[in-house]
Amino acid sequence: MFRNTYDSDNTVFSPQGRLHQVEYALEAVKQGSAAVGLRSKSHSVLLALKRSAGELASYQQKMFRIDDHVGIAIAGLTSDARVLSNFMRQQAMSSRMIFNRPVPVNRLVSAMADKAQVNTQEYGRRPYGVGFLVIGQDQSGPHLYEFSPSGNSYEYYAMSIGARSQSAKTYLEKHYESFADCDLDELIRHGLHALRETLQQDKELNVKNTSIGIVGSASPNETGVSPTGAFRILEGEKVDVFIKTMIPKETDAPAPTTDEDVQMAE
Amino acid sequence: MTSIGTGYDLSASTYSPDGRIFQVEYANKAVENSGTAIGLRVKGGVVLAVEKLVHSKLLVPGANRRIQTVDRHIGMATAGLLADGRHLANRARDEASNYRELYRTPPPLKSLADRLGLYVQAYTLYSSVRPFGISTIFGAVDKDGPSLYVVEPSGVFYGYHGAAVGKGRQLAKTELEKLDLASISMRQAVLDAARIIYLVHDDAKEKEFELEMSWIGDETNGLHLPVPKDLFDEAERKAKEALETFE
Amino acid sequence: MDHSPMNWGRPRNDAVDLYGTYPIPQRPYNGSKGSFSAGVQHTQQPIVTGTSVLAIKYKDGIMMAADNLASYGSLARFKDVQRLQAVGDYTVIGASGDMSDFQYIQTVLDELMVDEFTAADGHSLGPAEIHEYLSQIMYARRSKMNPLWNSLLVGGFKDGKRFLAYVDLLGTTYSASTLATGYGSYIAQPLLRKAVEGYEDVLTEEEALKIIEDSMKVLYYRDARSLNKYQVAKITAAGTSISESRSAETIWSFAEDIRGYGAQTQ
Amino acid sequence: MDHIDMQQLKSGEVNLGTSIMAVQFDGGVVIGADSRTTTGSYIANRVTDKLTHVHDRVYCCRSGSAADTQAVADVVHLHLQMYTQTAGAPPSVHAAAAIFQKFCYENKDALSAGIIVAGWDKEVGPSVYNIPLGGGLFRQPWAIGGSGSTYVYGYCDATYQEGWGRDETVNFVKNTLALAMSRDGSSGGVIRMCVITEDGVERLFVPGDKLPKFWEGREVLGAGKTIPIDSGAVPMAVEA
Amino acid sequence: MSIMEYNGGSVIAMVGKDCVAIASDLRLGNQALGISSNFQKIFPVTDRIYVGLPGLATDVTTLRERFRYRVNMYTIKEEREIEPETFAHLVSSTLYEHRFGPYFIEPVMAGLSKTPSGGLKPFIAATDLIGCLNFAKDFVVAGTASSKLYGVAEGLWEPGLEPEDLFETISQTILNAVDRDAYSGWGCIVHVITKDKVVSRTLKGRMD
Amino acid sequence: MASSSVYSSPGFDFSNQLRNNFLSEKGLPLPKATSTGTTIVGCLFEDGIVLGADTRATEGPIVADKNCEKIHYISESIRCCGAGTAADTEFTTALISSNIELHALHTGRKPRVVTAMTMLKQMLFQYQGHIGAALVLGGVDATGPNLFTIHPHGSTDKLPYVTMGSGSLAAMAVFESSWRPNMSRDEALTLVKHAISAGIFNDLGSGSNVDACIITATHTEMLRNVEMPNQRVEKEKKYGFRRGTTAWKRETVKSLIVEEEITHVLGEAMDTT
Repeated sequence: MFRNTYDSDNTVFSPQGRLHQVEYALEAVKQGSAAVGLRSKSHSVLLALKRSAGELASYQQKMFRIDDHVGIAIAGLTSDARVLSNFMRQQAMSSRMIFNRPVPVNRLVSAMADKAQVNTQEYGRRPYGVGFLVIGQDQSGPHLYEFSPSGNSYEYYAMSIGARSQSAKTYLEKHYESFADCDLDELIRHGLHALRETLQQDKELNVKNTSIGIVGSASPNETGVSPTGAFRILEGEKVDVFIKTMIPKETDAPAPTTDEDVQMAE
Repeated sequence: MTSIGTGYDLSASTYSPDGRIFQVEYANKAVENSGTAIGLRVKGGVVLAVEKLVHSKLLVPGANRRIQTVDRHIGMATAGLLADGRHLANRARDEASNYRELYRTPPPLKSLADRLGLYVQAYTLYSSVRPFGISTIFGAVDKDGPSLYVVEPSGVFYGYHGAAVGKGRQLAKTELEKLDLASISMRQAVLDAARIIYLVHDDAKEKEFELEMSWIGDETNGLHLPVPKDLFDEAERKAKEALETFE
Repeated sequence: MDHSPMNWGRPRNDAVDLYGTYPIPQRPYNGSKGSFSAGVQHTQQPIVTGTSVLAIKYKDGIMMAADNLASYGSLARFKDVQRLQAVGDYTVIGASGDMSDFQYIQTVLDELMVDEFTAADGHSLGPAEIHEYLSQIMYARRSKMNPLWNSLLVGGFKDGKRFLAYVDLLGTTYSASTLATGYGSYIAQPLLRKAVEGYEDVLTEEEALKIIEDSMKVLYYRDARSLNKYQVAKITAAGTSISESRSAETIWSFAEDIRGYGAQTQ
Repeated sequence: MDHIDMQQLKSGEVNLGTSIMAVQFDGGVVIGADSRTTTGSYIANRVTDKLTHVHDRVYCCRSGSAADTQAVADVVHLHLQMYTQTAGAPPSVHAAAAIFQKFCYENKDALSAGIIVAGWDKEVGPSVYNIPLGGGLFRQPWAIGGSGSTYVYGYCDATYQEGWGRDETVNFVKNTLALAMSRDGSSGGVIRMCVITEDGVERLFVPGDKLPKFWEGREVLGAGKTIPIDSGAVPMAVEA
Repeated sequence: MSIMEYNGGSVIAMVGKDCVAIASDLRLGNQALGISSNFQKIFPVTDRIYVGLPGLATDVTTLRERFRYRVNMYTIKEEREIEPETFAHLVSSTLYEHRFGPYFIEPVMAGLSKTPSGGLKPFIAATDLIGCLNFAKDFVVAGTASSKLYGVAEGLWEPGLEPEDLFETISQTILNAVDRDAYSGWGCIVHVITKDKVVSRTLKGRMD
Repeated sequence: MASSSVYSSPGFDFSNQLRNNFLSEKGLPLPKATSTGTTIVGCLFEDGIVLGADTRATEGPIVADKNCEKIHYISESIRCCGAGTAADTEFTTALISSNIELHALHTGRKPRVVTAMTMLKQMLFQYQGHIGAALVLGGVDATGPNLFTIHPHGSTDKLPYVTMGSGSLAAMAVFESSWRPNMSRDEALTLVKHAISAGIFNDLGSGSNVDACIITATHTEMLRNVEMPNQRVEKEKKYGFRRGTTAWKRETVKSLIVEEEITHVLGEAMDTT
């Protein structure tokens, strides 16, 4: 087998101008279980699939709270994620300390991306092996960002990362235009549908393996949410009510209501 | 690709027998894979424009900028690795702020380009780092009027009246050369910039793209700002029309 | 130099500069004071100083005023100093105390505003954030026993809300509908309180200007470090504006017939 | 607030920071003073009369501690009345100045008084005497005193000429005091002047808003001149 | 430390309905060291006038003698008993004579004064150490516990107290105030002066 | 003892000074005297003079007297407001008042304000500021209304409107913005009330009520507590203790009733013939 000599460290460009180490790091993200994020005019939500190492092991944590207004879902190396989420928390706290303002979400993500970029350019380091979906709300409304080990960050209407995320992406691309006007429950249902796409054949979403992260005002199915709609993670029984709203897969995914209207008009 | 496999191309700190530094050349390849960015230095100001390739339709339009602001009066557009572009932008801001703090005056672009050239060049010297995979167009209006510089991965920088980097740079340069840059207005330059970006975009090969433009000059009170929406829409419409007549 | 009238009828203290001649005859000694006084000597008092700054809330926003004098002890040294400074689109700060420290604060804030501008993401710092930032700077410096020798007023208008607050060399912060620094807090504050408190939401711009003009006039009458040349800043929904220099009309006619200090009549 | 400590000496609180001046001319003298009295930087009196009558044709200008100079002036006033009664004739300016000097010199440790004595007498006509802090006595064609005077020595040296008439002298005094008042924070308010001649004493008054104007620094312009920033940044799109 | 705290001690006087009360603690200290728990600070001037002299113990003795001397001289010369108002001014001017070398005493006076109609009117007064008179209508305090006495008395005093109620109020005021003052305490004494008698009671107080 | 006569030689007695200096050298600072932080003012109006004062006396940080009087009597138509060390203002004005009375008896004329002013300034100057009295002296005499301030060192000012004390800046601000020549009596009184109120509400050394005094050529009107903006709210409940609450050890009762036993001596009445 041809051994690629340009992939052993991250200070080397390939003759095509590519950085193989960075590309391999992106593969590490794909090893992680999937996470889905999507956004409406009023809310951003994260949904993630938790894995368990076995019957006796607990489910790994997929979501972290960064600040009242920001939360993340991760895919890839959890230990790298902990380092970066600590960094994000520090940034968020320092903004609150110095300006008494919640840090703008884009700046938080950019700061982390800039930190990650250094690891793609200097010898003796490796790129982070984790990808984030970051949701948050600030002066300019709710947001969803993807952060990746390459040091890039993008803002999306909807996105998924992790294993088999392409299937979820396909679902999201099909429906994303309707997300803007969804209420929170609809948004979560879309998210669950997308997340379901990433499952292996025999698996399904249940209260144990599903996490939901939300920023924005409370759904009728939630209790104890702060009036500001701070970031919260729903797990266990709290997820049940949302899972129950899912439309079984055997039937075709529900067409958006607007489409139904059109059909009726036809 | 004669260099491949010779072993002289694995580090920026290694010359090939014929005196080349292949890593820098490879870095240029990263630039060439990227969407085109152009800069126009015209009467009373500078216009920057980029062809932003859209890799997913889930992206929020307008949110993921490739043109960045360095100081009130300085903007930059990069072609190449996006993350490297952000790195250089941060460095540029630090340099600008450093200049400002010492001299209490807005930094002239020449000084800034000079400092950034040195910075980028340092990344071509050592095996412990790789060169920047970006070419950067800097535009500013400073005490000497409008100015435009390009910093290459090798660390060299040149001043231009019109500059283009990235995938479509050759065609863009040809188009730029047709313009009487010294005498056209900023508004006209915006129209031309939009037209050129639309022209160089290869519909057949490429994905979707998004036009992004900014300007600095009399029209903006000397600030680097995005081109206002009405003018932007007009430029985009005219660019599309021109494309049809061109074909 | 102890100008506090609270100290009237106080014991004579020869360390006090009775004639207000400081800093001409003595200068702060910053050299070593013997072998056991090693360590850094910091500024012990302001040198080139500005006197009061006034600020009030009114119906449409905030109005502030400060004169154009920078004194050097009792010498009226610079008569064209602007002590009100716009910071961004929503905020004006006014400074009394040491002018070199104020200039430093201005450059720090300018750097901050450049940082905000270059982020170009639609997020901007409002008066509350700038005030918080200033208080952190002031407190950090006083904790190093090297304070920035100023009292600052921060006035602003953002998102339909007025903001007015004070921060001084110790990092003390305070908010009220009328604020004054330096001599203004003794002389102008009683007038401002009477005229403004309870009327913050009904005072028109003309009325507010009249109150400010009256107070500046009285300050000119009674503060030996003031100048009858001042600027007025206005911060409203329309943004910030700082007027050109103006003068108050003063009354002296009653003085013409005064003769001597007692029995003298000619 | 602190407490009153009864054991220590009290501060010499009221202070005539002051710009004072006297100039002689052919037929008389012009004396002048600002009107500011300060305690620290508080203006305790903005319309003080620092031109003190000690006899019909002899006045003094007071600078230093208000209490000390008033006390000295009162005592001298008493002495000159006594003199007039016993001698049957008005005292000379020199005699008045000499009494001032005696008190100032003999109590130099207790007093803080800088006094200019000026007036007209039959013997020598107009004359100006300066009694600065230590209690010396100096006759001068023109004298300035007080904290504001340090700013205008150059102006006086450059401007004063012998042989002026009344109006030029008044103008000189007015301009000098205005210059001193504009630079010295301890001086200010109005200008009071007296023209003392054989015929009488004429009081002149320049209100605080009608003082001669000189260069006062460049005009300070409004914020319109500074570049507003951040006006064009477009917030990120939120809606779909 | 202030000189007033050298020996310690506090006094309070209150007005009631046709009566007045004056109370003091009984401690004599030498700074932190307690010397005596039976140190008299309140002295009768006439039958119906009492004066309390908190402050430096040596000056307590000196002033007490000085006042006695001056009151006696007054009585002899005027051939009548001194009235409380007059006595207050006597105290005041005696202290002010020493304006530039004061006694370290802040006297408190309580008494009943004769009205022109032959009745009796409650009177209390206090001065600072240089004789500035303070005529109050409710209560006056002095001594090391004065700041505490002000607070407690401000809360407990009310107008129109009968002699027995006045006793309770002044007793509770001084007991509670001196409990929080290290330089006063060790028992208290209260004198309630009414038209026809003076009741003096020694209170049980903390002895620490 | 220094003097053995009730009528001891007038003036101050310095006999304790040696001892007190020794004590303060030992590090025992002197206690505070009562001071009147004070806002006092005076202003001219068309018929005379209005004086004003607050009524707070302080002792360090403690309010020693909530309703003291700071407008002192000098003569029927001359009054003097005092700020500074309370005892000093009290005794100085009392002394001058007495001397003015003697002077008036001596000359047989109504005393003049300048006379009182001169006496005060000479006394204060003599004591070189040690007597901490800052005064506002006002009155109407044969020469018309006169208003002076006298500083503790003995300097004086003659002005149409004056303020003194720690609240003087607040009060002066009111005067400077509203005073006019030839005001009516009511206007002047209102202005004085405003000036004192500015001191009461803005200066910690001043507080409680407003006293005013209006002096005209024919009449002097002392307006004690003319404004009472800081009246204490009445307590809703009583805190009286039940009788017997306080434990006591010993009681002595001294009866003031002189019991007379009248013994009628029986026998012949005195021969009064």
